[in-house]
Amino acid sequence: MQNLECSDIIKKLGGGKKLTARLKKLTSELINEKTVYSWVRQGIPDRWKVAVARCLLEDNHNIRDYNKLLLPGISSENLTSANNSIQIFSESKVLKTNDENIDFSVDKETCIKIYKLMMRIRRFEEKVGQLYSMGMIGGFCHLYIGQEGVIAGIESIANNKDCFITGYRCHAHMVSRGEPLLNIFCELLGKKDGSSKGKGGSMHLFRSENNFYGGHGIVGAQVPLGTGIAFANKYLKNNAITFCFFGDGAVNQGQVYEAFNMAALWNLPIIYIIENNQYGMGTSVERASAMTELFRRGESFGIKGYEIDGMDPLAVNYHLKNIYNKVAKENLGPVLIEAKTYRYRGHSMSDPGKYRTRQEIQETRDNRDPIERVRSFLLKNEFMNEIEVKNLDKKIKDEVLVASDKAREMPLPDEDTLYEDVYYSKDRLP
Amino acid sequence: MQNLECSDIIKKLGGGKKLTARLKKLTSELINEKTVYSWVRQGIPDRWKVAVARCLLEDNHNIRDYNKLLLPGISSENLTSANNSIQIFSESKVLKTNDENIDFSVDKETCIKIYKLMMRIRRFEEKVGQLYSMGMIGGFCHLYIGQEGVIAGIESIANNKDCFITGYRCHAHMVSRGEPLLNIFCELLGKKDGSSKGKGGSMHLFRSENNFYGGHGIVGAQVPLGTGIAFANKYLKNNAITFCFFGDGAVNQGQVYEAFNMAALWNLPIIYIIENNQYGMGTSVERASAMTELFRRGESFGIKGYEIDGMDPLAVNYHLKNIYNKVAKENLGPVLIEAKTYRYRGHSMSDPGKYRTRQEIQETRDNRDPIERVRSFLLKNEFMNEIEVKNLDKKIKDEVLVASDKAREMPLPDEDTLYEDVYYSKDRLP
Amino acid sequence: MSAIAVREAIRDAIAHEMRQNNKVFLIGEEVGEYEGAYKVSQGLLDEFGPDRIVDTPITEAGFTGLAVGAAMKGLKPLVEFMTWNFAMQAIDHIINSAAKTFYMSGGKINIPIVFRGPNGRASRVAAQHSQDYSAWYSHVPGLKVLSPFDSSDAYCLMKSAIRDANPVIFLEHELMYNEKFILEENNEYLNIGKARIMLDGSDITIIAYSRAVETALKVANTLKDKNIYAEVINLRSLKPLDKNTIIKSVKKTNKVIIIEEAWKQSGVASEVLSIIIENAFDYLDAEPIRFCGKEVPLPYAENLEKNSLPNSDEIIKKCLDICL
Amino acid sequence: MSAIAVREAIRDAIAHEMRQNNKVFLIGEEVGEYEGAYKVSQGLLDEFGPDRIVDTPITEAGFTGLAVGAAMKGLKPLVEFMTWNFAMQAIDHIINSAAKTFYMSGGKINIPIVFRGPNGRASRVAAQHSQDYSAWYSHVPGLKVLSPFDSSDAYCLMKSAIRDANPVIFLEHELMYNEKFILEENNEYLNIGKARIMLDGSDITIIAYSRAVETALKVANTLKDKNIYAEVINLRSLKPLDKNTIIKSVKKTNKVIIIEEAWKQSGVASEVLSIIIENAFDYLDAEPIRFCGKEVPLPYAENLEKNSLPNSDEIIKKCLDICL
Ligand SMILES: Cc1ncc(C[n+]2csc(CCOP(=O)(O)OP(=O)(O)O)c2C)c(N)n1
Ligand SMILES: Cc1ncc(C[n+]2csc(CCOP(=O)(O)OP(=O)(O)O)c2C)c(N)n1
Ligand SMILES: [Mg+2]
Ligand SMILES: [Mg+2]
Repeated sequence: MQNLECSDIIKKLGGGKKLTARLKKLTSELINEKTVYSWVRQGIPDRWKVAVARCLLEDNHNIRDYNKLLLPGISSENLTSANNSIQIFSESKVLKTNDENIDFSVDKETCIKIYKLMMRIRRFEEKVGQLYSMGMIGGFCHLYIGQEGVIAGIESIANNKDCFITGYRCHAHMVSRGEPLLNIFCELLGKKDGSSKGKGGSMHLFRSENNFYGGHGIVGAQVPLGTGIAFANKYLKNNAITFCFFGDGAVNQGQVYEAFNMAALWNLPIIYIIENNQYGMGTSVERASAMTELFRRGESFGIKGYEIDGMDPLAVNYHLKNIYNKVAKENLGPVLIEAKTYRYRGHSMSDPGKYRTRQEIQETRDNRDPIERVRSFLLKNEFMNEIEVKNLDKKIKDEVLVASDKAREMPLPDEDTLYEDVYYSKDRLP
Repeated sequence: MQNLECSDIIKKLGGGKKLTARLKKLTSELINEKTVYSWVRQGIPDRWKVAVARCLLEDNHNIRDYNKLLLPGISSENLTSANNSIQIFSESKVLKTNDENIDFSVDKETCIKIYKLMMRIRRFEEKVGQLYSMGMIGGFCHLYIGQEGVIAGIESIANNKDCFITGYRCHAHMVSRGEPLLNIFCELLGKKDGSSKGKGGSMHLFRSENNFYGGHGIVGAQVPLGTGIAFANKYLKNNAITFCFFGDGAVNQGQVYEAFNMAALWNLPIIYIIENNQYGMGTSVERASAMTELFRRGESFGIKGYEIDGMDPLAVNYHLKNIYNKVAKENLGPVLIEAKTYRYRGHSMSDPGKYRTRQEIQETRDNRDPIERVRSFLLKNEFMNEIEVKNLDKKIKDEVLVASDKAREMPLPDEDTLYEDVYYSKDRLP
Repeated sequence: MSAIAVREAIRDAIAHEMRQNNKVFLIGEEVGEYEGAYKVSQGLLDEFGPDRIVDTPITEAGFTGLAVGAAMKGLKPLVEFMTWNFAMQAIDHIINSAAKTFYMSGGKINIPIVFRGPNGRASRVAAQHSQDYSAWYSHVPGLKVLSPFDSSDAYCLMKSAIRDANPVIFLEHELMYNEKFILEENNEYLNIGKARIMLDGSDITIIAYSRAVETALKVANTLKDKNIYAEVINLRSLKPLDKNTIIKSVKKTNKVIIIEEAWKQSGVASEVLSIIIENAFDYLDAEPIRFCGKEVPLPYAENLEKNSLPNSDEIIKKCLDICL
Repeated sequence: MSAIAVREAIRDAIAHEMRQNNKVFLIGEEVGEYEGAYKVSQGLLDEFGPDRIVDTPITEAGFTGLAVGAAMKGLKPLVEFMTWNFAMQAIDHIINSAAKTFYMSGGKINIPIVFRGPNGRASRVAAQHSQDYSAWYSHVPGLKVLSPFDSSDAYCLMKSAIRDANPVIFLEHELMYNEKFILEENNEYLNIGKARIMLDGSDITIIAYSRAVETALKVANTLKDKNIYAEVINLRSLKPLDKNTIIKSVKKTNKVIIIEEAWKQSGVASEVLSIIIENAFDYLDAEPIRFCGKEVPLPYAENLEKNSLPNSDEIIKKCLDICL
């Protein structure tokens, strides 16, 4: 272990008579983490603590040995993470999707998978919009049209055991996690065979067999919940990563930062994704957020952030693959992604939409549509030809139609199920 | 208004074909904030928005003129603050108190005022500790001993009309805001003449006539409350500044960040002060906070932060004077101060204190005590001589003793007051 | 005297008070430009400007605490919760900061504030968006709790709430916003704490609040066809509760049922029933009965949702049982 | 069978279950190194280590949501609130995320979790630290709510709570932590939903829960001196409530009073009273009476604090009135 130079320390601390005297006294002893933490408490700035801690740590790679030197409850992990937080701090960045030096291309299979998923979501959501207008779906109904690039890019790099959680705008995530369209339609129509037996509706979809944990109606609530899922994965040592989605409106919720702090403190395997579609209901980001570079919202809590273009699913695939590997394999801890995206439809079906211009929507559709973008790429790379794409589109459209027609004919829930599922019937856990 | 160079814009945006085409179209028109905000929504990074906005603003000092160009609800203030948030971002800093280039000296009167206040608080709290041990005070009782430098430094630069609010560790703030010691003692002893008629006790002290708004038992709650006081001051245009105190434990509460965001968004006249005494109950900062440079906790919300040495009341006076002037006169908006300090006593009277060493406490007392520091300064500068200081100390000690003795003899609340003060008796406001 | 919707009645009351007192301001999510998620604040931004109609980020705990702080400093905030469900995030400030401070400060700091928004079920919005908080808030001393039924209630109670110097909880019902009622012009400022007799009767007392008053009136109407005259009481003020009106009616009719849409256990009906028992036990010809919402999180499916409400046929049947 | 304190009974039950099932973990503020603000988790960090005894920052909403998320993924979290007052910051997760999810997901996702901590008044800690949440939580379907009185209740109910697959609210009483009671060894896992008859009697039923059971027993004791034999029921499970035991007793004694320390309006007592009326009206010789905490935010001063509790002299007097 390194014995630091007294003069060095004093210089770094900027002088001060009593302090100097005290440090002189101290440095005649051995400086260890305990001393360092004790200094901190006595008013020496954290950046100094970190610097010293780093020196100490660098000399010894078997960090575990230091544990006994630490104050009770401070594990060396805390030390390293405190350490990291400084490094991390200025590292959040915009990951350029227009950078010509990066090759965003993906293999044929992945590309088609992404395209298919986006197309299924788009057609599904369009049908949902129709059924709503026909009065067949009730309550709130939030469509995802325009945002498909985010989920499709992420699904393309995720495993089945990885966990997903989001808010009420959750149809797409449910499709992405493999729920049969029929069951989702049934749920939206309030039918017996709905994914939640007709009890949850549009906002409360779950598919636990593929680790999709909802579907939550309270803005921001999914962030601590998702953090808890990541906590459980770490506890269970199952190497699953959690993807926790929330909006640019949700980003101001206090519980988000409570979760960030714990995730960073405990180094949880979670990727937070802000789906920044520019509006929370009728409020644009700059009317809701003092600091609008949302990818930097984790910095005050030691979480690194990246901005990505959510309208470009291939870029999402590229960047997330890298980040995923770091989180999964290098134990990087939590990461925050801000995916810039856009919703073409209203916030929910009843949104009058006065807060933005038609032109703004139209331009985005024309220039940045994620499906169009991947379609061009597919064709350009000759992964599929025009006819194959058309056939695929038709197949998806038919699938959606068949499912929705079938769902309309399905029965309502039995009336006596009203009282079921309030409590888990087996009184005790196994 | 400046018409930006198209090539410049495209370069900054990093290319992209469709985007380029669209921008070419756009730049043949005039580029204004509306365009800029619309771009942002279409996925152009915020930092670009800010850069352009800055260009636009720099050319025209009468910002109000631009209002008509903005989207409904976006005022030019938002623009400027978005603008600021970038500038602010990297500006948080440690304000060195050992910097020998700064002259921290204060005038005689201020110095004596600071000394007196700290001494009154210290002696008062010591007496409270005694009364608690004698079983005369019940429930929770949180002493401020060791932290006096923070409140005394701040009080020395505040006006009467300025507003104060804090948590349950509030005796000192009450003394500082001029409440007679007798009433505070009475409150702690649960007597009729207590500041809150014996109904609130140690954690719930208020002195509205001098704008002290408590005394709150829920960790963190005072931060939105204080922000609301600042909101009211701005609404009433009364030029008062709010000082909102909270702890290093409270700093992880989500509502703190909800408040930060609104304060920054609305440019409220408030100075947040983290009294970082290194522990929240038995949990040290590094066990509770992923990012321990607490003065940077506002950065993700566009709030500038400064670390100061709370054990040096003269430095607190010096730095806060500057910051106060900026907030009050230059309309700087919210600022975050982290005052590094230390409590010599347990968290509350029942704290076994196993989470730190006696040595740690002793060293802080010996080397950094705020009262000792100012006493030396007084003597060195010959503001007072040894005898005068002794006499002053004695006078304060006597005052405390007289007040506590008197309080012990005062009557309990009348029993029928149990039902008073549940509702404001005048049913309607004036 | 023309009919006006409950939504407009609330808005008009707010506008009226805002014109009288420039310390009154409205704060909440989407209250300004969007004019309220349920359009209750329509036109207010135009009239009063953004300083007094304040759009907030989605931060219920934060803006509620902020509003309570502003009230401490002498403003009169009207806090809109987009729905009361979201107020659970802010309930600590409603209870600990607003309801208790006047007492804890020994009467030094009062909190003149109104918390308002739609409460209880709407249509097909499922469990997280459908809870009824009447019982919770009316449990807590320091709060006043109002639950208007029609436009007159809404208009007069809102004005009184804004003039009150205490924290007032104002529970609206989304499914009533569009309903139109004649606005009675007297009684501009109602005394908070008074129930309203919607229908005089002699045979049975039906007590209800909020939208359940509609059910009560419907039941009373059917009973009238069978020559049973029900007295219908609209509680309107859940805290303080108007014991006198309740007891007087029960002493007259000797029979009583209570209807509420909320969950049964420790609900408002249980309090009303308890008050009746404690004060008019010997006057009762039959046991009072509660008809409440079913004790399940509100389901989404149309048929299940419908069945989770108090059922008027069932209520009528029971009333006939009791009265015949 | 030696006497053990309620505090130890809770700790022992937790330790016992943690040994059986390694998915059980304890999370909360100061639960680890500090061993709990009220020392309930004494020794647990030593035995189970920091992965299973998790100290958190002061972020109730955050760690509650986190725990509910962990439960979704199959762990069994025990969440300690330093006191239930602070759980108001987290109540949205308790209600919306924990209580409603099983229903909303159509039975797909259950939330096996226990929320625990001291509830109600302690000694001289004033209004913000003294609220009793029994009525609020027991109002909400999807939750089970337990309120132990003595060490046996605490031990057996805690073990049952941990074995339950639903969200369970466990309301402890700070002033009971130090009280010692003999631990009865049978009945290791209690069926949740069963009240406990503390004293058999024939003349009057006294119903109470939590620390009020002590008051009830004291009252019963005094009555015995006057040859009045009270049956004392400890509710113990506030949701589900044990209607059968209550009704059976009332049918036997024909008289009933209910004691609770919490506020009266729409409290637990109002529900118990309503149940009695709806099910045993004709068996009653006198109206049931509620004795509750006074409806004020709890004051700090010793004399006022004392007067805000149900007063046993008053209760005894009323019982004598009724019985003689
Ligand atoms: C706590 C809470 N407050 C308010 C609402 C009402 N609400 C539902 S969605 C929404 C906007 C959220 O916007 P954002 O997070 O950007 O997500 P997006 O809808 O754009 O996907 C609001 C205010 C809610 N559901 N929960
Ligand atoms: C919401 C909430 N959670 C927990 C508590 C219990 N509690 C009281 S003080 C405290 C520690 C706060 O520490 P810090 O903010 O550093 O302030 P300090 O006591 O050091 O002045 C805790 C956990 C509380 N009062 N409120
Ligand atoms: Mg959004
Ligand atoms: Mg602290």
